[in-house]
Amino acid sequence: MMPRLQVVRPDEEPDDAGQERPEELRLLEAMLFASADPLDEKSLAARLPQGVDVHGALIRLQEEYAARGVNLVRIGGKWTFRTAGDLSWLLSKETVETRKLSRAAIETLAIIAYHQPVTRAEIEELRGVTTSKGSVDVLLETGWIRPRGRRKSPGRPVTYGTSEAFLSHFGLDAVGDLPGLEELKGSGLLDGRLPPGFSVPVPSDDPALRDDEDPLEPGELDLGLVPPPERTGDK
Amino acid sequence: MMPRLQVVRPDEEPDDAGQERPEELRLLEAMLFASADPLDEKSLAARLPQGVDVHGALIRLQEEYAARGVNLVRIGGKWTFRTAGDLSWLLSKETVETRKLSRAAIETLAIIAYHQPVTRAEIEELRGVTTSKGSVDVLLETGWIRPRGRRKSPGRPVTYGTSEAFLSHFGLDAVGDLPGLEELKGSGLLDGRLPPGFSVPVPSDDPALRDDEDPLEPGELDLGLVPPPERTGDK
Amino acid sequence: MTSPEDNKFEADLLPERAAGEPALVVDVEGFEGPLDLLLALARQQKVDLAKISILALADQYLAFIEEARKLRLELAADYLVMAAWLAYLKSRLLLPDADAPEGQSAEDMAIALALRLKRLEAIRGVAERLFGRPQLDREVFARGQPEPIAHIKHPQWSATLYDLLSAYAQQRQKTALAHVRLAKRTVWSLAEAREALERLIGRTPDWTRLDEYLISFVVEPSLAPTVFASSFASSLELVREGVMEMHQHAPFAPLYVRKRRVTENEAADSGGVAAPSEGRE
Repeated sequence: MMPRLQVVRPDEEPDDAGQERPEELRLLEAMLFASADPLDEKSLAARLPQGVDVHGALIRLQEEYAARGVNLVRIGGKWTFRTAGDLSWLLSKETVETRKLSRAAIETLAIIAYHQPVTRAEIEELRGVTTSKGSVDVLLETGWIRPRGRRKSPGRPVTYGTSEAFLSHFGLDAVGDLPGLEELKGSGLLDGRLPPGFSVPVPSDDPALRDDEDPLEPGELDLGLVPPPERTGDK
Repeated sequence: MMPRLQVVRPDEEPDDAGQERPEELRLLEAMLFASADPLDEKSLAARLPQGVDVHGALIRLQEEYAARGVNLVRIGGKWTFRTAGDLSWLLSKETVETRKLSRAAIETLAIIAYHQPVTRAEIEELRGVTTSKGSVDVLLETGWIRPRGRRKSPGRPVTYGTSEAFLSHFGLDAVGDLPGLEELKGSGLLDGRLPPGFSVPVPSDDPALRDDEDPLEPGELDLGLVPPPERTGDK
Repeated sequence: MTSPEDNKFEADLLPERAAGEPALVVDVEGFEGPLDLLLALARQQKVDLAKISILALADQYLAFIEEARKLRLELAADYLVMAAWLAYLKSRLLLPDADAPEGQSAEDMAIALALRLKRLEAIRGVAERLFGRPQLDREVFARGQPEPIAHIKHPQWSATLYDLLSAYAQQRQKTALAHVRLAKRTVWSLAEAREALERLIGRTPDWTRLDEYLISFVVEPSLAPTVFASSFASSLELVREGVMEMHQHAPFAPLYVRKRRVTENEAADSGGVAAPSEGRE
């Protein structure tokens, strides 16, 4: 005799397809769903008609829900519904909020881009104003700048340069594509009232350390200054 | 940002392709179980893979759960799981005794629900008493009613209507589903100012103001009368 | 135009009450106002509200009020207003108005009252049905342990290339015009040198070779002249202030420095001449 094919739905018992689902499963479902805390078998049994195999019913309910978006789990001997572990991503909402960089941060970024590798003292020198640590921190958070090394000079200050994320954000192929003196003048961004000898460097973000740079000690900037790796590199 | 969706469940035979429970049912289950508030189809769809028939999936889920201890219901156009209505005997013991509304408050609520938007003078006229102020305050505290606007009539009285919390409490999909509304409309008793047979106004909690309503001035009812926003206008 | 009933009613509105008698403000046995009372009386007639006799209802209401009055119950004003109105209506119904064309006819008033009663009865009916529905947290329940949605915010910084370039150009322009000093600064400032020397003499009380100490700063050979020059200038200043002592055996011999010690003869010397005897240079 050919075996009869049976359509098996997750909420149906294969052996007794036509049979009514026991009422205690409905009762357990409702109690476990509504309860503000996980429930133990004893308190569940107290609400159920006498003679019901509570443990057996819970195991069956657990099987029924095993493949669902919500699972019946036992925590510390008590039962409760929980979102399936593989769906936890559904329950988090990730939003992107656009923030505008402050004027000071943009100015600092511009100096770093053109004059890299550059230390904070040098940025201040070029800007003619004190650069707050905050500006550099914000720029590190954007992932657009990165600490490159340490200048071989008293105090061994950190040198900063731009990252790949900087290039991709500003749509640049290479940092050397930033407009030079003549282009800045031509576009009217710089006017003619410039002292003789005024120059705009041709920037380079070559990761190779310069002669006056020492490498950073490993891990020395991991104290929250440097954004986590997956953030710095992303677009 | 989103992990790849898993389509094949470990406990399913690939051959059963026809019987496979679609993954979106799991996702919907997880989201609807987890949320403290009903969710609308749009925000559910936003979390699902593109091209999923959200409404169809919800209807299927509703059918799957229809015989269970927990049902999928639509409240104010939004979806949520609720315990089955016939199991109140099992669960009501758990609840703290909710404050009982006075007869006056119950009547006032019904008038607001079926006649909204309605002013206090109109409520008083319907009830034949001039002491309903207390009832309106009590109802505002429950969060079931809300001031909508001001009637364009002498004295510019505040008009009241029901809130989403009202629909949620009474398990209604829309104000149009109020019990007995059809009979009431048929009898022409919804508006005593018009003789039966004329156009019958229908209650509406549509936040859009009617022609004879003006908006409330901002903050004018914020003196503790109005429940906090998360109660009245919760999502 | 008043009926005898009306007169009687108004005359008796203020029942005489003995001074010490307690006044009971009664909501007439729990009725929610006169309309509610009328509705209850109408139900006693056990007929459809549409067919009710307003005249009979008015009679019943007035009789009820009269009864309450006899019991010296203090009635809420609403009830008395309704009683007066009903008495008026009754008189109009009994005496068809020949010479009172103004306003509503008595029949219209009766129909309006019946409609009000019907509307109240209807709203009570639906209120009962509304509250007969399963209610949240009483008959039906939502998830007891909702799992909150975690909200993760990712900041995305915005800045355009134009912002960047104009920021660069503007500040370069500004500083270039403000102080035209283009040479790259490679000097060790006097302040820096002084700070380093103070740290040096603070660390050890003994004579220390200045150049050996300084060498630790001179990583970049090109910096050596400025470091030495600034340090030497600063040390002279420190000696002049009497903070430091300096010692040199011979011209071009190494310089030794140490923190200045207070000696007895100096304590006597009130002149404040800074350089001690062994501190030449």
